[in-house]
Amino acid sequence: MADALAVQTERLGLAPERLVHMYRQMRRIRHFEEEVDRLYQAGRIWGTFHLYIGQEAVAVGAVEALEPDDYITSTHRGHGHSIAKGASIPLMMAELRGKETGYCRGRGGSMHIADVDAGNLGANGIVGGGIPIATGAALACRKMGLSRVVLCFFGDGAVAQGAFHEAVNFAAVFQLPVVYLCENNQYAMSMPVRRGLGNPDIAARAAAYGIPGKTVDGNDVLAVYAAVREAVDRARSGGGPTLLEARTYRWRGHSKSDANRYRTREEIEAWKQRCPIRRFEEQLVAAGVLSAADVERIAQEVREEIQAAIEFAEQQPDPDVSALAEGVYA
Amino acid sequence: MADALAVQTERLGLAPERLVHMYRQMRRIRHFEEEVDRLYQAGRIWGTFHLYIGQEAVAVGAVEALEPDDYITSTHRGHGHSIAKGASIPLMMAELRGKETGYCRGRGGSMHIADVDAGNLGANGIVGGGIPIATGAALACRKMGLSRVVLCFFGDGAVAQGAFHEAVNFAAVFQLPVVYLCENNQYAMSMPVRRGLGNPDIAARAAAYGIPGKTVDGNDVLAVYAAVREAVDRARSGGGPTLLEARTYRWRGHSKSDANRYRTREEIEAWKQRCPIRRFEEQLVAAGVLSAADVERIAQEVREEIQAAIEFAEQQPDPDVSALAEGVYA
Amino acid sequence: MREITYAEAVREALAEEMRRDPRVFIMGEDIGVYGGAFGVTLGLVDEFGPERVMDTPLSEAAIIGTAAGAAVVGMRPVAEIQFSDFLTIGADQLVNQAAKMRYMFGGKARVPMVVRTPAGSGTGAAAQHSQSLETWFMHIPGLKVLAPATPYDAKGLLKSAIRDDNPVVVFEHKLLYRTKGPVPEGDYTVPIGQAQVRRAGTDVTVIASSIMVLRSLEAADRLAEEGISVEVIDLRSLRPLDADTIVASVCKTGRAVVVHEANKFAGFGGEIVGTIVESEAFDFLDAPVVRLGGKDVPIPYNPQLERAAVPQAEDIVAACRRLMRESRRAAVRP
Amino acid sequence: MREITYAEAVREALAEEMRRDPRVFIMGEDIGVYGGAFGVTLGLVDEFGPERVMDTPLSEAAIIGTAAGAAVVGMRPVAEIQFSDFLTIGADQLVNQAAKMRYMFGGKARVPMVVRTPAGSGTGAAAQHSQSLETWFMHIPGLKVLAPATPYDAKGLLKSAIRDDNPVVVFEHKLLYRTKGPVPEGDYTVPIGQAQVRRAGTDVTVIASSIMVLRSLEAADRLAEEGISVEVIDLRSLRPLDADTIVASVCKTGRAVVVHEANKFAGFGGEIVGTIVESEAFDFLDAPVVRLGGKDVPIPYNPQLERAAVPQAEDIVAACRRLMRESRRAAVRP
Ligand SMILES: Cc1ncc(C[n+]2csc(CCOP(=O)(O)OP(=O)(O)O)c2C)c(N)n1
Ligand SMILES: Cc1ncc(C[n+]2csc(CCOP(=O)(O)OP(=O)(O)O)c2C)c(N)n1
Ligand SMILES: [Mg+2]
Ligand SMILES: [Mg+2]
Repeated sequence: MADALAVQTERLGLAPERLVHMYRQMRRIRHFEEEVDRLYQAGRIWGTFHLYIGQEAVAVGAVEALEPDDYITSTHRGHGHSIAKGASIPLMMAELRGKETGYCRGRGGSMHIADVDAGNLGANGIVGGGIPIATGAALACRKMGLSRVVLCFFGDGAVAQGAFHEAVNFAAVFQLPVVYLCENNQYAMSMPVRRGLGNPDIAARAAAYGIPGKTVDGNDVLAVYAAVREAVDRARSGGGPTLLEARTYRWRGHSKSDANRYRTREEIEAWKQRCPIRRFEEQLVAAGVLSAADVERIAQEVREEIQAAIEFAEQQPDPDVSALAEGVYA
Repeated sequence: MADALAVQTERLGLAPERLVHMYRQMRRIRHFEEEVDRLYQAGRIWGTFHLYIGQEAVAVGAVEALEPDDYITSTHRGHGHSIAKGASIPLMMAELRGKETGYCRGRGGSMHIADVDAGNLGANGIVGGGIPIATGAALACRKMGLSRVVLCFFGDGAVAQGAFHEAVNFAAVFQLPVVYLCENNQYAMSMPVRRGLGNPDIAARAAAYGIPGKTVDGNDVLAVYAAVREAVDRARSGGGPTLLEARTYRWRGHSKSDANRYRTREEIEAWKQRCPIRRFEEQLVAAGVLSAADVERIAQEVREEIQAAIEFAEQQPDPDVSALAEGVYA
Repeated sequence: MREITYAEAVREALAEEMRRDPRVFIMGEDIGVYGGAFGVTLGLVDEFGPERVMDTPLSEAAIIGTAAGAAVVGMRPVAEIQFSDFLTIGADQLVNQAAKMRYMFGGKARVPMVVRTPAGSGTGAAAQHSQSLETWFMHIPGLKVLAPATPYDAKGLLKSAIRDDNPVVVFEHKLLYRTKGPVPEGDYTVPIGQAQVRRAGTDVTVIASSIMVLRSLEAADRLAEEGISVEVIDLRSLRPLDADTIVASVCKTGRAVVVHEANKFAGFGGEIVGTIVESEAFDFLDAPVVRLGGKDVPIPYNPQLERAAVPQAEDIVAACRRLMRESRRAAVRP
Repeated sequence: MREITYAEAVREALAEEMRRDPRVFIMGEDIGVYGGAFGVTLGLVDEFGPERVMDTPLSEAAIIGTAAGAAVVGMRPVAEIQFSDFLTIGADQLVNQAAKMRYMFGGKARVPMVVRTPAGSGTGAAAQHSQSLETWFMHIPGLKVLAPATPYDAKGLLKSAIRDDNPVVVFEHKLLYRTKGPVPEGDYTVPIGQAQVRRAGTDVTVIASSIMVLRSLEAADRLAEEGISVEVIDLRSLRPLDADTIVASVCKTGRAVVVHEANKFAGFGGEIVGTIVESEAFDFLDAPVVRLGGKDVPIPYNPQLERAAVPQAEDIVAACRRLMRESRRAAVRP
């Protein structure tokens, strides 16, 4: 391995296999999202969804810092979080197609994909809505004597929500094992961070709650891993919550209804130059962790995997309308 | 005047008459509250109320820094704010007695005393509930081209509310002419600040919103005046909002239901030693602004004024039950 | 008369009122250059600028609360809540502050504000973006609640709401935004508190609002072919409610179906049944009043399930048919 | 059987459930040493300590949301919202998160949480501390809503709520806390979803809940002296609602009065009228069903006004008398 990366991953305790796994995860997310968009254009997915393209390093770097039985809460832009947390892509695809065998039996769709048993407490259609949930899960982990940690994803827009404020203060007061990870992708829908927040430095808000805060390059998967790892270790060892801000960018429109009137082509292009996947790939190739052939093979495997998932979803049954009312009450 | 005070008041541009006025206002508040408590014990006031005793320097010092047509929003502990803002004590007393001629025609009671035309946008039964209202009033002042400023009172407990967070960020984003004045009286009901807030330094939260913040001795009426004056001037001249924290103490129980289980007699006594009224009185007497005789005269006048208000209220008519539904809609 | 969409009608009302009254301004998330999640405010910022078409931070409690604060000191804000489901976040400010301020202050304050918000299901946005919460706000004294069904009313009622001195909540069904209808250019208003008979009939009265008016009219067409004559009432204003129009119609037909998308259970359909039963119409009822409403489920994502979760034209047809059958039984009531 | 107060009964339920199940804990503002605004939790922190009797920051959204988060991963939180009016602040977390999580996730999550909250008027606390918002939460699929009227039910229903795997909202009327009644020591539960006939009668059925049950019984006593026999139904559980008990009673009496403190307009009384009208009881109605509820005003401070704003025993008496008169008219219905 070329020195730079070697030293860094050595320090992080990341073996080459894990680096390759992280790279593959990023590609799986990217390709999944591209296919979702294609299926939508083709009229085979309906409703709404929010693509994660451009932010892959955040979900993958962050979740890689968790133990398998740790929890996450996700957002409306949650496909990447689910995949990073180990979700089955066929079951996600089935859910987006509204199928009975999807993660939510077709009841939830893109904004509600969850797998509580696997530690994914759910995407959320309410901006900031998952922050109190994550905080409560952390409270429960402590009460149950589990050494689990909760990783809470949310966007820069959520920072303006009262729920963010109430929940982070709550976690600070009780020193709960939760890591708040804000994905600052520069915009809340059309609202740029500099206009939506009185202080655009989101991590700086940690001081208001008396907890540690840190900003990290959200397009650098290893930097995200390192920062989250540090926060997770602190949380697990009783050190309480941390507020992290990962600076990244959303390549696509906010959702299908977005005409991108609020930002320039140049800005988008500039960020695409900083593609988190290409960047990591170049590091890995330069370091000899991956060969050009490996890269092509992985790309091919990912394409095939997602193609298979699409076909799987296609063949799944729709929910039976007579079962409409199932699952409201336990 | 003895030098210290002279220099200070000179700098603040406070003529002796104003100092005396401020002193009288503090006494009026103190005595009003003592009488309200007595009337409640005597079964002549019902419902609930929250006494301002011990915090008089905050309301008086802060409101003194306003122009007459500036606005305030108040809280559940609002008697002092209303009196400082120039409310009629007879009409307040009539309201507490639930009379038709009270400020709210007997519909509101202690927690809703308001006088919109006189710039008091109302006490509020919802902790933090007045913070967005104050922010909106400031927005309107700017839109209407008025050079008015809004002074927003709230307690340390309100700082944990989502409404505080959303509204302060909103004001910071639009640089609105509002001064947020947190009366940190050490407790939110039974919750001490150090346990209710992740970071007990409330003024430090200003940084999270990119606005100026400052802590002041809430038992020093001139210090409060100076801090609020600075913030009001900044707001009026387009400098945007400020978050101030005035450290003070509530002498009485939170409300009538309070057995003071959460704090010690010693703590209460220690704070009583720092009585804001006695302290100011001593300054004024030492400085020769007031003589012992003046002090006694003022005390006497205040007693008489409040006695008269009690008698006035006693004679006022109750609302006519047939008018129950009046005033719901404009 | 020229035809425009419901969304265009709302936009026109906003523009005309802002031109007419400098105190009127609109505020909300992404209503500026983005034009709003449903494009309703598209282009308004170009004419009125960012001070009167304010993109706010992502803070529903602050949006509603600052609107109330601005209103009480003399402005006339029109706040947009991007989806009505998010009213739950600003509920304290709307219900405990805006709605009650005037009464709590002894009738001495005015809170002339409007909250516009897209509501309802049918877009595959699932449980947190598809609710119909009109009943909640109808239940709160101090608020007025509107649910226009046509482009004409969308413009005329919104203008009335903006000129009203009280907090008014306007529910705009997402599926209506693209519907077209005749809308006069320039100024006119539709009075708050008046229902409208959209179709006259003699056998059954169908009482509906918002999207359900369209479905009721469709049902009425189908039923006409079977010789069942349906009168369709569009409530338009949910609070205040126009009891007279409802009662007069039911006295005439002797049969009533109440239909809304909001959950049937504890929904405002019950208020309408109660109003009918308490009125002289009770003595003219030839059959029980039937309520149709949302099923007891959060709105699901899958389109077939989503469709099944709320009343459709065929449900209204079936209810009217059943009512015609049942009323024969009613004749032999003990 | 020994008699204790409603507040003591609630406390006993909390203590027994915490002893029984280590997953149960209570959280809220000032519920520890202070004992809660109404003294309900007084002393519990001494036995269970601050980890199981958690004084929380002043943050209703966080209280409800963290309870939901703790529940979904396996705890059984009982959150107290100091006054039910403040549910408006946590409404998103209760309605969009806790209530919908299970369904949105395909029936694969459980949210076993309880929200206890003091409700209603009569204490002079005015408009922001006196509301009755049961209807709001009854309207939300995924929630259960209880309103116990007696100390016995306060304990038994709360235990059922704590053992239920769904979010349950329990409304406790402030004026009930000091009322006394027989309550068994130790464990027992009252099933959710079952109304109870508190007094049998033959002329009129009065359907009530919470404080209105007491006022209905008082009214029934007075009416008995006039020879009017009143059957009083205590709903106890508002969602699910026990339609069978209501319908059976109305089939027997042919007359019904529905009474709640919540605002009459768009209140849950309409649901009950609708339920009666849709049932076989419709054919047995000798007179229109009467609804009594809060007047269309925020709760005022002045005690006379406050009293006049919600139904009192004399209003129930008057309604029953009117019904007896009217039903004679009903006999000659066209
Ligand atoms: C409480 C709430 N308000 C508004 C919306 C509508 N909405 C959905 S996503 C979004 C922007 C969120 O921005 P951010 O938190 O930065 O996440 P991003 O979309 O950038 O990933 C908005 C306004 C919502 N879903 N919830
Ligand atoms: C939103 C809300 N939650 C809870 C309450 C009940 N309550 C009334 S005052 C109070 C404490 C407020 O503390 P603080 O803001 O510090 O004001 P203080 O009473 O100390 O003046 C509480 C919990 C309320 N009125 N509103
Ligand atoms: Mg963003
Ligand atoms: Mg305090």
